[in-house]
Amino acid sequence: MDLHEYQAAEIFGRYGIPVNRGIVARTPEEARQAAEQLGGRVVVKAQVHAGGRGKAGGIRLANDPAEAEAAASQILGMEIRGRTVRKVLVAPAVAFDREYYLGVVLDRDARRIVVMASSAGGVDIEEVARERPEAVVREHADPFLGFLDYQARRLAFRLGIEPDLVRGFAAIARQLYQVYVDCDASLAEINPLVLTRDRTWMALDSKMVLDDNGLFRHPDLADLRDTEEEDPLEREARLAGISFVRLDGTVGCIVNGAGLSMATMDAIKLYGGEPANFLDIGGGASAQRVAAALRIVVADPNVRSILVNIFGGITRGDVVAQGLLEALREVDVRVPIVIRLVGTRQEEGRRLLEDAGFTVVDTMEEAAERAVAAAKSQ
Amino acid sequence: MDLHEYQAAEIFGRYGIPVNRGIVARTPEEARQAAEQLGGRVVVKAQVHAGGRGKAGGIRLANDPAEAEAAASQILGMEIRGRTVRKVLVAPAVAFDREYYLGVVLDRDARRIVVMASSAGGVDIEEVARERPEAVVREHADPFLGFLDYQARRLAFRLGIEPDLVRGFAAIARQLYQVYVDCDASLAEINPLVLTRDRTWMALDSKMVLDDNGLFRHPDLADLRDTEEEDPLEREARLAGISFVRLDGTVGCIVNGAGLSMATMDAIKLYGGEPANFLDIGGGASAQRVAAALRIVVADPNVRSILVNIFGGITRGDVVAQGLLEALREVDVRVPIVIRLVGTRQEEGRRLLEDAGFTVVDTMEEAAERAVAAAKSQ
Amino acid sequence: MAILVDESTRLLVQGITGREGSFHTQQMIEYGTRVVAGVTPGAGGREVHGVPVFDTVAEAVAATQPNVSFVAVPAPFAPDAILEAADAGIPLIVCITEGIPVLEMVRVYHAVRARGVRLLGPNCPGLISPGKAKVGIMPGFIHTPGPVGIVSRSGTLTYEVVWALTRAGIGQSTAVGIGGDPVIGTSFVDVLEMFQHDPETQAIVLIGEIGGADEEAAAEYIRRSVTKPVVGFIAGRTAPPGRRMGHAGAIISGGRGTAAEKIAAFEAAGVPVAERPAQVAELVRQVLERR
Amino acid sequence: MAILVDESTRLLVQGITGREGSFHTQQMIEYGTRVVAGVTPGAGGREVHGVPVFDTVAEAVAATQPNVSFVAVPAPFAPDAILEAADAGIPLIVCITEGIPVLEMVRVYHAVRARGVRLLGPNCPGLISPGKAKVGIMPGFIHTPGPVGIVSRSGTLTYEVVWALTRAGIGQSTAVGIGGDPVIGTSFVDVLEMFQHDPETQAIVLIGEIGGADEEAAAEYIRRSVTKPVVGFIAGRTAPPGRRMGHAGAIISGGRGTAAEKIAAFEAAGVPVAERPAQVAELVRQVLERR
Repeated sequence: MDLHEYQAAEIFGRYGIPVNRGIVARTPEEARQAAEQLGGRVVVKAQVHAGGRGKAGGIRLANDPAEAEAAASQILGMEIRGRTVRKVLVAPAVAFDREYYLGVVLDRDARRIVVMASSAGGVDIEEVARERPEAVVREHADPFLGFLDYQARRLAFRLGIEPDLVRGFAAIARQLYQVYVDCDASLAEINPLVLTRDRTWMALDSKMVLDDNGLFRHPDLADLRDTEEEDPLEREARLAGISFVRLDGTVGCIVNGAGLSMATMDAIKLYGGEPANFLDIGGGASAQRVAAALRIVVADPNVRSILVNIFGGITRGDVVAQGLLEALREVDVRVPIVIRLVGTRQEEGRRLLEDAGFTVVDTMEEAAERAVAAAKSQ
Repeated sequence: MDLHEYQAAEIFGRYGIPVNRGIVARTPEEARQAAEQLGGRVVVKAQVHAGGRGKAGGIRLANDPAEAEAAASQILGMEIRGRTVRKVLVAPAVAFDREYYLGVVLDRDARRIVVMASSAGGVDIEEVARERPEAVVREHADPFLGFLDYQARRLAFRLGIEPDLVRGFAAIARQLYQVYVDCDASLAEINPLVLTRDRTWMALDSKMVLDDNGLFRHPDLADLRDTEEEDPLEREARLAGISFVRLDGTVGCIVNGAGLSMATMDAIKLYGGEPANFLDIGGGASAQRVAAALRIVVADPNVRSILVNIFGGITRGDVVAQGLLEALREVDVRVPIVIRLVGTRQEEGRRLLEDAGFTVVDTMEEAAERAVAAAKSQ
Repeated sequence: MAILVDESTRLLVQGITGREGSFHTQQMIEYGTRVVAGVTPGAGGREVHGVPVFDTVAEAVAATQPNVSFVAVPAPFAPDAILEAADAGIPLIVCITEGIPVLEMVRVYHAVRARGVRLLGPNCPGLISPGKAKVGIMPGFIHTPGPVGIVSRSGTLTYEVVWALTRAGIGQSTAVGIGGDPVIGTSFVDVLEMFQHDPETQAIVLIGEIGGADEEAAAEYIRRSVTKPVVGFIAGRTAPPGRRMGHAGAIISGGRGTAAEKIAAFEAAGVPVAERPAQVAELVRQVLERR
Repeated sequence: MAILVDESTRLLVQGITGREGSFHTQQMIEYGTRVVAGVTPGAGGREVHGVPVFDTVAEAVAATQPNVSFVAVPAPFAPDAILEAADAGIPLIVCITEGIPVLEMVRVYHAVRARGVRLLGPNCPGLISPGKAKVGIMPGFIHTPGPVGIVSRSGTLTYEVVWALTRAGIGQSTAVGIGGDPVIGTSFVDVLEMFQHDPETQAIVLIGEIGGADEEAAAEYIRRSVTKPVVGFIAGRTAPPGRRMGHAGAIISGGRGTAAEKIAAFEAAGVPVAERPAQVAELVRQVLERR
């Protein structure tokens, strides 16, 4: 789950990280008031779950409240990578000498948390890591002892930070690590971490992504979800326990299992079609889940045909078929459906579906081929 | 550092342990008011850093406020193992069915924290452990993962606690472990932990000892020290960074190093004397430390002679001697002093001391023999 | 022979009184797995499908000497259950639980390794040595004994491949689902090494997906240390970067972990990669015939 | 030969710019120890007594290849310093710091062991192989090379015994102060094992004190595995139970850890126990003559 910059900054601040405190505004008028309250020059920043907001014009400097209001009216309502900006953060403009990057993330290969830092802050760190790997320094936290003080200092020394600034930098690195661990984050990032003109450290932009699996033990963090910004279909899917990603194609997919879902999408592409979505209903195949999945898929106006691919496995084929029929009765589906079903007693299941007038096929490949053909003939 | 029962109970309560909350009273009148406030039967318990307060009559039941006042007037001012009772805890009397023991301590041999529990609560657990070792169950916490839920449950199952009570017992065990770790304790103990008549768990007595070495990172806990109850000489020693234990003999000891101090005491005994104290001035032998040590030792009216045993080691003998002379000028010492000094340039040191009229000997054994003889001849 | 589980498997089920635990216990018994004990705290003394239930793993171990544990307890309690089994010295732990916070798994992964114990999963379908033992949630009927070892990050996709093999008359030695979470106990490389040393396994199928670099590490390992033929499949050729595809692991980030990279790595290691699950069976037949 | 430190020792001093670190660096250099580097964060580039100072242990290791580290930093920072040295792969770490919270040492003890590194201390005087190298705070002049290995929980009491030996014309192979804290990196048994295998050591002196059960464990180990003669000394015969005698470790609790128990254990293992420190020299002479 993504957090907004202002939410991440609030949490970082609680851990002692010096953040550039700002005020959230939902209207140009509120932005003007915020700028008045802060005084001086401000930055107005789009609060939206999409990268590249800077390049998209979502960050503007304002010299006075009137400019802040104008900036906010330009940013609010803007579309950035398909997301509508509904909030801006108004924060003091900070004069600084240097920009650093500081981030905490899981290193899957090492099965350890890694703290990364770079003196090339303020830019895309993945690009820096690719092009000048030596510009990014890393320390792996011990799985049991955590991220130790000497490691935090070593990051600073390796970046050439002056002795009098090392302690402050190391403290922030350790605080960011602690935020990451305490919140079950999958990313905690300060970019840029700046050295201001008066030689103090300040986090100018804060970013945090949470591990969805950890939310059950952080109800306070779960409450930070911005349901307003969430795609309504993705929201429905989430609440139904379905993994759903909307794509651009015309063949809607309903599959059980993430790997099989991806393989199904690949098969659609292989037979010349384009998947309209990734959709994994998870283990089992209950009628309610399938019905929810159908509702989500048919809500996409681009969908021209639907491929249902259920590898029932232990669940009896006739039970899965009955669930499917129940769901199909419940949802008004106006595009052709191709069903592929495997499970114990799958023949009984096929018969039930065919008797109800549905196309049932034996293999995933055949299903993909037919669904693509159906989408093209629509 | 020992905490009082009421202090430990307050901390345990913060961790969610159900403690029997009481009120501290310093006068019989306050005890009566506390009993009125609580209502019903109460227990009045001496708050003193000494074991065996029950046997000493430091715990009394009272049926009403008047009885509580009477009990408090009997307990306050009482001497228990050399300590004067200055406070009592007035707490509700709790009816219970069973008494358990629950404690957390360091197992030195395993270099791990161990959580111990027994169904023989309310009595001296060390006695239980000696006489019926099978009645005490133990779980070692993992040094990195801590005390796990399954271990807490296993303690409960091994004590034969019924399934519906296991979760509550396990929760208290884990909370007690957490108190121990978070506070740098060397002992955290609930004895007894009772199962009340209405089948809930309650800590009836709370005990906690803190690791002195950990106090620097817990200023709030360091403030809990009861300086009122502390022996004034032990207090002076503590503030001067001196390890001091008052004993019953007549030969005062001033030594650098704990092992050498004990060996010096042993030597005094071997030559027929009795040490008046254990006293370790620590590494080095600064004039201030030695002066403080002298003040502490001469303040004991039982002291008939003083043995100063300094193995200066790296510190030059003449420097140690000058420090000693400085200290001896500062403190009015009216009993004979035998000095033994070893260090680089020890001859120069000896000469300085002898010139000032002090008895200086070569070996520890000789020093002990002389100091014992001096004490006996006084 | 087979790897990890076979006729000598003595299975403990943790969470045996739960819905999942009870259902799969029955399924595993029906398949022929010897389930010797179950654990549910507070349910000690009961029986589930004829299997005795204990309060703690230590008691279950003392009474029934299991050598594999199947962990089917909800995510908030699963790390504790895994560690309980590891501390009791059970050498193989199979955890099907999904939704365990990844930072919990970082600690558990290293703790389990330090104890010299093998963990499979979490969030995995388990494993099966057809005709010998099933310790997992996969449908037994799609499998048949034979010479092909299978290792996969996926659940139903593995069934798809197994089903294709079985229908093509090609049996399996052991099929291992390692799980799709970012931090899992057993990697592709671990399982490849076991298959390489298993005399019964004559060919290996590796089913990967986008995200992470485990497939690349597997390809490197195959190039260096695997002499048996390997056939690969990678799901997610068409997945767009930056979006998470169901599995916590299945995400392409920073241009790393794409299907194209993984396929290239396999091909560089001499591993043919199927375009469709069904094609795996054809490729396996070819490599087996070539031997 | 000797144990742990000798002419091949290349010493790193952590906290070299501090009062203690700087003083003892000078003392150790004067004794002849090869001090190759120091570490103080932020002091990189400086020199202390001619020794180059680095910001991090990793840098010091890369530049000067030390094989022993001497940790002389204050208690709040000492655990971090020990772990920094351990993570940098320095095989022997000697920590003289006193006042480290014991629960910190529980974690550090196990972390250091897991890294295969030996820690001596904390709160110990260090160790010396007379005439070869001194890595500690003991006065060098009281020592002389010879055949007696010494291991002790104490500081000045050890000097007392060494001084008695030296004056009696008996030299030492290595004198090791393991420290008096409740949790220390190296135990009596560890050092006894090393002396047993050191060809130069012909007799061993073990100086214990009340509290804990390390002396009892040592006696048991001697009985089983030490063929060289051992002489013991136990401080605290007259200490009353329940009171802490300076060292965090020196406390008799629950009737365990008394001097009487420890002396009995030694005598049962055939180890003569001296009544006075000076008597140790006499007993050592006897056991050496008997050989």
